[in-house]
Amino acid sequence: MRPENYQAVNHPPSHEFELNFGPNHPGIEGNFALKVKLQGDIVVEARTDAGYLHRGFEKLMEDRLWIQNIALVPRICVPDPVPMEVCYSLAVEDLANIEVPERAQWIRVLQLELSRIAAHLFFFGGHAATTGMYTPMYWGVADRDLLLDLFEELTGGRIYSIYNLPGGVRQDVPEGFLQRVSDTLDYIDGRLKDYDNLFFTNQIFVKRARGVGTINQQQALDWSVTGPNLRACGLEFDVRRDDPYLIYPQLDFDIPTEQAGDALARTLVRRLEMVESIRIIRQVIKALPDIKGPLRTPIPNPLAWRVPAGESYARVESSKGEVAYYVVSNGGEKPYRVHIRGPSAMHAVQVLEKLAVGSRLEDIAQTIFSLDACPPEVDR
Amino acid sequence: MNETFLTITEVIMMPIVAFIIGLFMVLMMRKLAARIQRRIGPGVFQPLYDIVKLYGKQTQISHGLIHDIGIIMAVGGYVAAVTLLPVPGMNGIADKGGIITLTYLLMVPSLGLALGVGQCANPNGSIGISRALTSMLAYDIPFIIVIFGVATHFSSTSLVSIIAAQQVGGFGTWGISEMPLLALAGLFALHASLGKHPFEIYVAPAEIATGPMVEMGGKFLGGLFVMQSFQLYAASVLYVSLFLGGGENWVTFLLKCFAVLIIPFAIAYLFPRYRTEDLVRLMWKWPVMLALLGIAFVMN
Amino acid sequence: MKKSDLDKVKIKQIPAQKRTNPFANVFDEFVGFCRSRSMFMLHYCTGCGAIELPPAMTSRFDMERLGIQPMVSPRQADILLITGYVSIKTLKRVILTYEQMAAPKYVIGICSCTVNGGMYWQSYATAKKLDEYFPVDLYIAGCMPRPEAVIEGLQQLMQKIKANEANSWKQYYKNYDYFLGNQQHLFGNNWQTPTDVIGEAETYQLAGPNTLGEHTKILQSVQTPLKPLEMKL
Amino acid sequence: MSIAHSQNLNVLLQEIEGIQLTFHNPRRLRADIAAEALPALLALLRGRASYVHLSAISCVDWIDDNQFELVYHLWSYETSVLISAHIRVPRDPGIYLSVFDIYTPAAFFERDIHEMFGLYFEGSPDMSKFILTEWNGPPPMRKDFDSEKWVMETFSWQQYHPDWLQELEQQGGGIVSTPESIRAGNRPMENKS
Amino acid sequence: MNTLDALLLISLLTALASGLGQGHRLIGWITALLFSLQFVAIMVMGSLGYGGAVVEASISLSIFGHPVSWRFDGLSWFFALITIGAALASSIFAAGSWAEDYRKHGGKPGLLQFAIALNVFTMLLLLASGDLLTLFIGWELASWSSLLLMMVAGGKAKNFALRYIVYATGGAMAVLAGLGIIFQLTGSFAYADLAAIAPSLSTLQIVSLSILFVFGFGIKLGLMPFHLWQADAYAETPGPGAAFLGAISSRMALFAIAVVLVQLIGLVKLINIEIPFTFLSFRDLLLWVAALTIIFTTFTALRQNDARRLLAWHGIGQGGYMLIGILLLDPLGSAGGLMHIFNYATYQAALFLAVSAVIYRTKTADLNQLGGLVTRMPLTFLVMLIGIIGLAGIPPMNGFVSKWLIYRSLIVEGMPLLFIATVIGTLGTILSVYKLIHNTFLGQLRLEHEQIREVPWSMLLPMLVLSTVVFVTGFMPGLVLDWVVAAQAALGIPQVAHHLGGIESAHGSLDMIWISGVLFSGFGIGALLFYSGNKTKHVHQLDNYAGGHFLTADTRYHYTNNFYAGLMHYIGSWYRNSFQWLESSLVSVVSLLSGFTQILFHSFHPALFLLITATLSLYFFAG
Repeated sequence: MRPENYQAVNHPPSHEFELNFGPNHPGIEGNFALKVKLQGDIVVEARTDAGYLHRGFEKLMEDRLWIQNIALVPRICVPDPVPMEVCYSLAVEDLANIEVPERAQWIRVLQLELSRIAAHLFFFGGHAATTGMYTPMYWGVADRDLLLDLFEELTGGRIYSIYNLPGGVRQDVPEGFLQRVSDTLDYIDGRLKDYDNLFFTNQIFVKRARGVGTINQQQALDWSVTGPNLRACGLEFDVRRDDPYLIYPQLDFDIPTEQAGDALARTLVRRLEMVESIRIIRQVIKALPDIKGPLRTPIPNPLAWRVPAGESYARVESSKGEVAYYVVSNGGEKPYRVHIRGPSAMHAVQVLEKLAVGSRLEDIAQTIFSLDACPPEVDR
Repeated sequence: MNETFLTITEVIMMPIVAFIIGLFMVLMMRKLAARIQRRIGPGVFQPLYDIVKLYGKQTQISHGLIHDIGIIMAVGGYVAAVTLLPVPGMNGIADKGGIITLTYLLMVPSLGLALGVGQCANPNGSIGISRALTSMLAYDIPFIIVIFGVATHFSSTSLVSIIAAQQVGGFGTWGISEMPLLALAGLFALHASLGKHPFEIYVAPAEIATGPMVEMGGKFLGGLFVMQSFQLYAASVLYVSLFLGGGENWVTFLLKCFAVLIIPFAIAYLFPRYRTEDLVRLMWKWPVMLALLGIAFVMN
Repeated sequence: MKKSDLDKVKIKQIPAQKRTNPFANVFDEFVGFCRSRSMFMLHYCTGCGAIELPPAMTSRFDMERLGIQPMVSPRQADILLITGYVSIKTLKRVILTYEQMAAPKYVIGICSCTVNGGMYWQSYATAKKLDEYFPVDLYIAGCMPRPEAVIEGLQQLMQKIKANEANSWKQYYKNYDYFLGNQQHLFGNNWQTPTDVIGEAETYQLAGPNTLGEHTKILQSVQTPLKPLEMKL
Repeated sequence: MSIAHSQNLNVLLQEIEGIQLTFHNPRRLRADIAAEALPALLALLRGRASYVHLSAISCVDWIDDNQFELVYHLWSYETSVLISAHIRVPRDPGIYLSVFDIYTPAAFFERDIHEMFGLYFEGSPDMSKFILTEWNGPPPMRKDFDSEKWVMETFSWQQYHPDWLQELEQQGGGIVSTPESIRAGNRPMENKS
Repeated sequence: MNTLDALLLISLLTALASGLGQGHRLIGWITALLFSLQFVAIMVMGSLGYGGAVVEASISLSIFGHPVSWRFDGLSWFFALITIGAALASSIFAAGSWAEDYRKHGGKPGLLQFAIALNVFTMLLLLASGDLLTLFIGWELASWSSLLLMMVAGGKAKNFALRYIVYATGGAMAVLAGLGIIFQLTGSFAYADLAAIAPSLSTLQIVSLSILFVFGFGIKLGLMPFHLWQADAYAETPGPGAAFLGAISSRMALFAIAVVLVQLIGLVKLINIEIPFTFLSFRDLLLWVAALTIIFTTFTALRQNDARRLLAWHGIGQGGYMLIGILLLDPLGSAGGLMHIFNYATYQAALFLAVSAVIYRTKTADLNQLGGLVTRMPLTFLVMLIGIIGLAGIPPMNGFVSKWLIYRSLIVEGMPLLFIATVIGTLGTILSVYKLIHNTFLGQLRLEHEQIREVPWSMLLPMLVLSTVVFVTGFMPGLVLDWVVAAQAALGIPQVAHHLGGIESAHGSLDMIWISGVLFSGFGIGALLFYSGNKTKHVHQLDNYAGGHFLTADTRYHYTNNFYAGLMHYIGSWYRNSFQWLESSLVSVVSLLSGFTQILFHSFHPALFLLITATLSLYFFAG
């Protein structure tokens, strides 16, 4: 099976030429491809090409136990894996009618928000690098590493924690952990000023990002844009507040929005979200010591656990947008069907194809990165 | 005869010296970047290792003869150009060319590179070259005004006499203290000619996958690395010769050369790159304005 | 073609060769040292392990102090880091990329998936054993290996290169038939990359007895000739 | 709020014939309707009931019933209720209508379902391969496609037999389960117990 | 019978032979042979190029009682050498396979040869003019014979040629009017008489004379507002004809300007005339017209998508350099201007021939439909490479030397803005010539061009000889500078101090032998370094980086259209706003005028019409 043909053909007299962005290209996020046809430096046609990271998760999950799948799901979005675990757990808990202990819920929120900050730091780095600015990338990734250290301490894994199980979380926070989280947050809070100077208010960056890949509100709704990308268009929608899960209703946080809907607005929204996440985590740090109780609702022998037949649709707000799991059980030891709705599936395919057409070659990479698409969510 | 022999010796020596200094300039650039990015950065001989490794590659993929010739021209053009740049004790053929010749000789490597990249039939490369030529058009205009101002001020186009004129009265007669506006405009042009951020439009990895370098591997890329060290050397020595009084001796000369480069390097890692037209707009606005003002002062 | 036939082909380590001229030896050692101290890795995130490369590259672990830099196009790169599982679609690109890289080239399989399929062993979409399709110098196991492990692995590779032992790329030329056979088994018989591996092997005297075989015959029978455009007068 | 609203919604939804509504919880409403009525329902929800957000289209292969179940998850930002509209279409010939003209994002999900399940959507803008461009087998998400069997036929495995491991195995240690034994249904834990 | 007689006679013979024997198969070669005889004749007169005595033709006539005579001096010889050289190259190119191909496609190669021969003859007459009357006669003959050359192709070319002749007629009127004024003042057409009264002319007279002559001759040169006819007319002429036209034809205007304005009236006077309300002198105005010609046409060339038009537009711009050089009047600048005529002719002819060779093989000059030809036509590529390096004025080719002289002179004269303008022109040239060579020879080879081969030797020979000249005179500019000095002497300008390698001066000199030597040893070192690496393996174009993707044969992977897209985002709007406005307004004015003239032209007998106009203008200026 040959991927392409080498049989020479006559090219029609045309002024267009093709460029492949990816899969091996610094202008594309991860293993993903965008084929563009250009006239001069204006894109006249854009086609995404996905599947480079396809592992058939949904098929694999049908073949594994309910509990085994916990190890599988974080791999669907590598930069921000925690929402995947939580969302799957929420769906299964909903199916099995398990009540999650309150303390576990607070810890989940702590982990979710830490993961959001880490993902956003990673995003800034990538976005800065598309404009040729590597210093924020070096700083951002290094600062993210401090958060990964926290993950490691809490869960044992830097990236994939496999920490959230249906019913609760795996273990309690270690001693002194909350203090260390607090210190790290102080550090990152302090660093944000540097990032502002270096990156967010950098005149050249602002000039380059303004007006790139603009989505208006109607388009955003029509194209099912979610998450920060939606909020960058001035629409104040957030699954955490509109379709609340865990203990988010008890927390006090704002939903930052921007009006412009362009790459700059999308970046700034994420910048503001980091502050909100820090706020949330501070509340968790304050409240968590007073919340006692078990960490898990015990489930029957996990290796022979039959979840009652039914279906459940769970949604979680990840750093990319709305993550949703549609889980169907036929009462067996394994899920009958799991459908994963990654937010990037919308952003990286339909939205990107539409935004790319008519844009400049200079701005393609920026458009891709500002949407903060995560290709494995497309491919699954 | 003796004079010719001496000149030939200098012509052989100067590229070697330039290459060694250039390697250290590359090292300084990478170290400075690392420091700004809170890293340690490469070891002292890293630039040399890179070049030796690239030349030592076993398979060398070429897209044709012009691809080869392009790299030869790119390296050779710089080897020739540095012999026109007087350094302490060695004038080379500086009195046989002058700045105008040097300016145009410095275009030979770009042309060679452009030809080589063109042969690769990769649009990334071609776009890179089109951007490189555009940025050349952008920064050469202020640069050429600066050259005009300096040549008028010293009423000579020969670098040897320009340097000699500057060294007469120490700092007071340096180009930078007599023509500060031109020196500033020249610094802009120098920065842009190095192709560092925010003027790095033609490498632009995220846009055109390092542009001209995209099909260059092995000794082709090695040639580009050699070229880069020559480029840094040529740019800084030219600036030092025009504005900082050239080199009285090797110590001050090297100090000046490296000091000149610190400014663009320190700026480079704090900014993203411009769009092409923004670069042209910037270069045609501020440096040109400064340089024209400078000329107005020089000519009165 | 049967798989069992393929398995029979044994791949021998190619021993480090020394030249008779002592100066040439010193020169070779110097070049080898430079190779080990300057490794350009390809900027290609094939799988999820790539998430640990930015930390390894950036301020905290700083690969550049070891002379390791990311590079964009395969022509410029020395190391191909296979960061995790490779789906079949990616595998084709990886093979193309590998063939486009200039030798000496080194492959590091990062993450358990590259060794034996890892946790996707059941998946219809991912390739399982990476070294069936092209030679791998080094595996770094883990899911996913930490940046320290990645750097440790790279340092091991540096030692191997310095000792002139990292010669797996020669195997690709010498046993091209075997690797091509495995590729054909997975991709079908009309699989062809635009690169001319056999021609390269002949140009650089890297061809061995196993370079050509039944699989290359299949290739030559189906391939569209992609000869370089030579200058004609 | 959602309860009050759901009264209005109920009235509205009664316009669709044969609709069955079940509240799973206050924010999850399940609607079972006939396949023919779905476009009308979606048009109604989008046009008159602020359900602008198509969260996902899921497909479930009920191989025993020889049917595909399609689930359209719709979300209203105003009422904060997620309606999951369930329809069933026969597995053969596996053709259904596209709702691309009502919800733009449907194009992606329909393309994905076509690729993974082989269910064709008439009127969808692009039904060409997307993720599985280099896959020649049957649609892999169908229940009758055995991924593991295919893998066993296609791939070979790394030999894990260092000497020390062989010694351990002779003593009855090491990994006692193989992919084959797992496929046969005996899991390692159960083996031990 | 002296050598000048012989030269003119052979030239006439060439024209007659090629005119009479048009249908003959071998007429191309016969013409080429006769051209080489002319070349020998001009070489025999070689002493002129080294300051030899003026050669007078033995024939002299008397028209209306005014003696007319022909003679050759250093300047005429210099121009004649270029003319005959260009004609010889074009003629050889057009003689062999090109002619057969051209005939097969319905062209008349014999007619083309005849047109070239006629052009050469009339231009020689012009160059040999010994007084103003012969100058005018020669001028008119040359104009009309170039019309013939432009019309050879027929079709669209006819329209462009007609556009040209409308302009040219206008120019001729102006020249005639100028002559009328001079005749009124001196009562004769002799050079000496004009030179004698020149110091006593009033400012108004000088200004009106200069305007008339610069306008009259400048139209042929393609000076700024009157440049629109040239590119189209030249580009549509069949290849070798275009090479000849592009190389030398419009330079006749420079000859005329040099003779009348510089030699006779005296440029110093123009410098002393201030234009009211500005800081400019009258000469500065002319310099600025030339500078704007350089910039506008060069950047128009940047936008062209047709190789021939791109070159033709550059031809106009390069004329600006020569005019600037000559008008600068100091030894360096005028030497640069004069030398640029020679240099330009060599590489422009080479470039036009190379483009013709590409057209001969591919049947298209559309830069969007070519590419990758370097592997198929390497020698043509080499010719074009040398040509574009010359055209862009980069060392070591000859274009650099003449431009260097002009820059140097502008620095010495203290003219920063003009200096910047010329450099902007050069930079624009670099951009557009790279586009030319990239889109034609580099990049992806199209399938329909897979099988083409290098052009035959009859076509390669003139190209290679021309590019050798480009290189050798760049390496040893002293060869040409000798002739330039003779021409300067003939014009009465101070002569430049030079040696074989270039210029010697106290404030910055140029030694091309050293520079080329060092450059080539640099290349040698580069090659040494390069070949110290392992040997290269050539690969197919599809074995290329495409973002890790497989490149397909049906992918168009050649970046050609809107090559400087980034730049155009900035200056593209200037084109739209200013260039196009200028063009459209000029076109409408011209079309109005030409329509008006055409009506007159058609309703009267042409000769009568000319006579009437001439009389009217004579009356107007004299009375």
